[in-house]
Amino acid sequence: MTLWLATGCVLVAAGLVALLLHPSLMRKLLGFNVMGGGVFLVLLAVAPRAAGGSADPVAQALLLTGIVIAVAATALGLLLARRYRAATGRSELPDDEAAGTDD
Amino acid sequence: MNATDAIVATAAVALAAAVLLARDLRAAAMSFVAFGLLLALIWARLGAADVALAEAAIGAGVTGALLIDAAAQLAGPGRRGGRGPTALAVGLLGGALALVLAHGAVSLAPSAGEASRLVAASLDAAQIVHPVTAVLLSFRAYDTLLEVGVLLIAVVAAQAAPPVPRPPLHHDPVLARVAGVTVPLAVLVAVYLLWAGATRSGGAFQAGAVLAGALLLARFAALPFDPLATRPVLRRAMLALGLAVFIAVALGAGGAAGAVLAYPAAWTGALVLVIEAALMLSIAASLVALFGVGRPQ
Amino acid sequence: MAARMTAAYALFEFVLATNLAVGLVRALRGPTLADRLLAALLFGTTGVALLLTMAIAHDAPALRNVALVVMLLALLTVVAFARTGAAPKRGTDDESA
Amino acid sequence: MNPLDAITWLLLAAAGTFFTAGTVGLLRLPDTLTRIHALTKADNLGLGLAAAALMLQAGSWAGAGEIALIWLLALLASATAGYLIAHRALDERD
Repeated sequence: MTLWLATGCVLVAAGLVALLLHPSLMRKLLGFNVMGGGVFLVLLAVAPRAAGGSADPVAQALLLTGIVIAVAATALGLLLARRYRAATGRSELPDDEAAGTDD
Repeated sequence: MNATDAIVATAAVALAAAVLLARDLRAAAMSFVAFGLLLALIWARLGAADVALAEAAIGAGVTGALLIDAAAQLAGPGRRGGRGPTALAVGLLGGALALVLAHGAVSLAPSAGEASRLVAASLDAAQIVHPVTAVLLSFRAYDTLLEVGVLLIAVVAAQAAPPVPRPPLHHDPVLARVAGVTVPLAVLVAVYLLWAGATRSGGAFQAGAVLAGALLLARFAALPFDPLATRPVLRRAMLALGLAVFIAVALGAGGAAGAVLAYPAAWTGALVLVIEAALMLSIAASLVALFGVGRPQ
Repeated sequence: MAARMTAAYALFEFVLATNLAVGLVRALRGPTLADRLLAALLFGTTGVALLLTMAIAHDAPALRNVALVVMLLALLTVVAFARTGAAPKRGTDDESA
Repeated sequence: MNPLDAITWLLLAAAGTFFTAGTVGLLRLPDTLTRIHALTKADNLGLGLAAAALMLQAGSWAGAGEIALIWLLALLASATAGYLIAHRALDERD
């Protein structure tokens, strides 16, 4: 499990850094999704296994809802990014507010 | 830990890097499709078949298509972040964060599996065979109920913004024929997954995601039959159905069983199936609406 | 299940995973978008084979459904690529908006 | 070992070979149009052989049928992908 934990943590950090650094709205959303994947991975890695090797149902249910919410948030964010682009002609935030203004 | 796991994990990290560092937004979207696929493989290797199903349908499928679609419109003079001292600092902090997280996660006391045992012990009482379904629709049903609400809110917010006009899709005979075969099959698979959810891996979320994929495929292939686009009333009904049915059952059946969101024992199976069917339709409609492909003006 | 077979499955899984890792080079290098999508699809086929093998090796039939879903939705990404990527003229939205 | 397992061994070995060939093709072939072969030919054959091998072990007709269906879907998907990607590749070329 250590392998998966390490992988998950790396994904979380990488996604967060991208989310903070990239001025482009879509790149922020990509970072947000990678980060989410990492969080899910950590959650599932620490979740206990049944005898048959299947993961803890509570954790699985949590991830299922998480995945659906993540795609909803991403889709909403992309729609807003399109509106922003259609309105301003830009698909990136100005640098000064580049950090952390995600969906 | 075996070699296959190690390779898959490494590939996942490499693809994440490709997603985050790609010069071209569309290239990043492509890499994300592969990344989602690898996540699905990882979930499968971690024994989470239900999550793998959802990830395969959403992460690799719907989200991937969503990103590819958006990237084509958002692709601009790609000014990439990650320059200068600030970037360096944030990068270093990120690395530190990874280490801290890893340390915290590794030093976690191994879970005694209390939750799993509780679920296993309560399955009979809940009258649901598949544990994940039991958690989603019985033990933690209100979480699911609220999530469907969140999904609906996201759709309402998306619909509030006027649709961004997009070039019309031309008719491609090959594509139309292929979609003509695949879309019905996908719908069939969705229904099958919904049905399977009662006893094995599957359920409303996975089925809804697959159904959304089918509807989106029909849209991209410009199939003539697209009720969601041509009948706004039907679209709205499908969007609201899940939450409406869920609440109705929660109150109605709950009233009969003496507690909100409780099911009368004899009816559990049927009620859960009804809720899940409604959820499937709403989740599919929501994903399609959020996608915004060929949205009616 | 005979130990021999478990060995066969483990070996095959390893071969498939190695293929994934090597195919990564194309996914990362491109050069064209079509190449990247091609790589992603190759990941799809290999991943499906991996899932089918795991379904039997780890006796988890549900993984067959995962493979089925992967295959169904691989088509969606291809179509999305072909239909939307085809007109990446910058500012299409701005003119019509 | 019983003949069924032996056949599975052989089929899996062949499948692995073709998957490897597909990957090599994806890396070594000169341009996009030729690389499409790696997906539509080599990998599909590999998947077909693997599917055949696993159908022998599926243990149930339903399971075997599902594996067969998945392979047919793979053929359909990759054929379509080849067609669409080739079009795009030609567009990008000029």
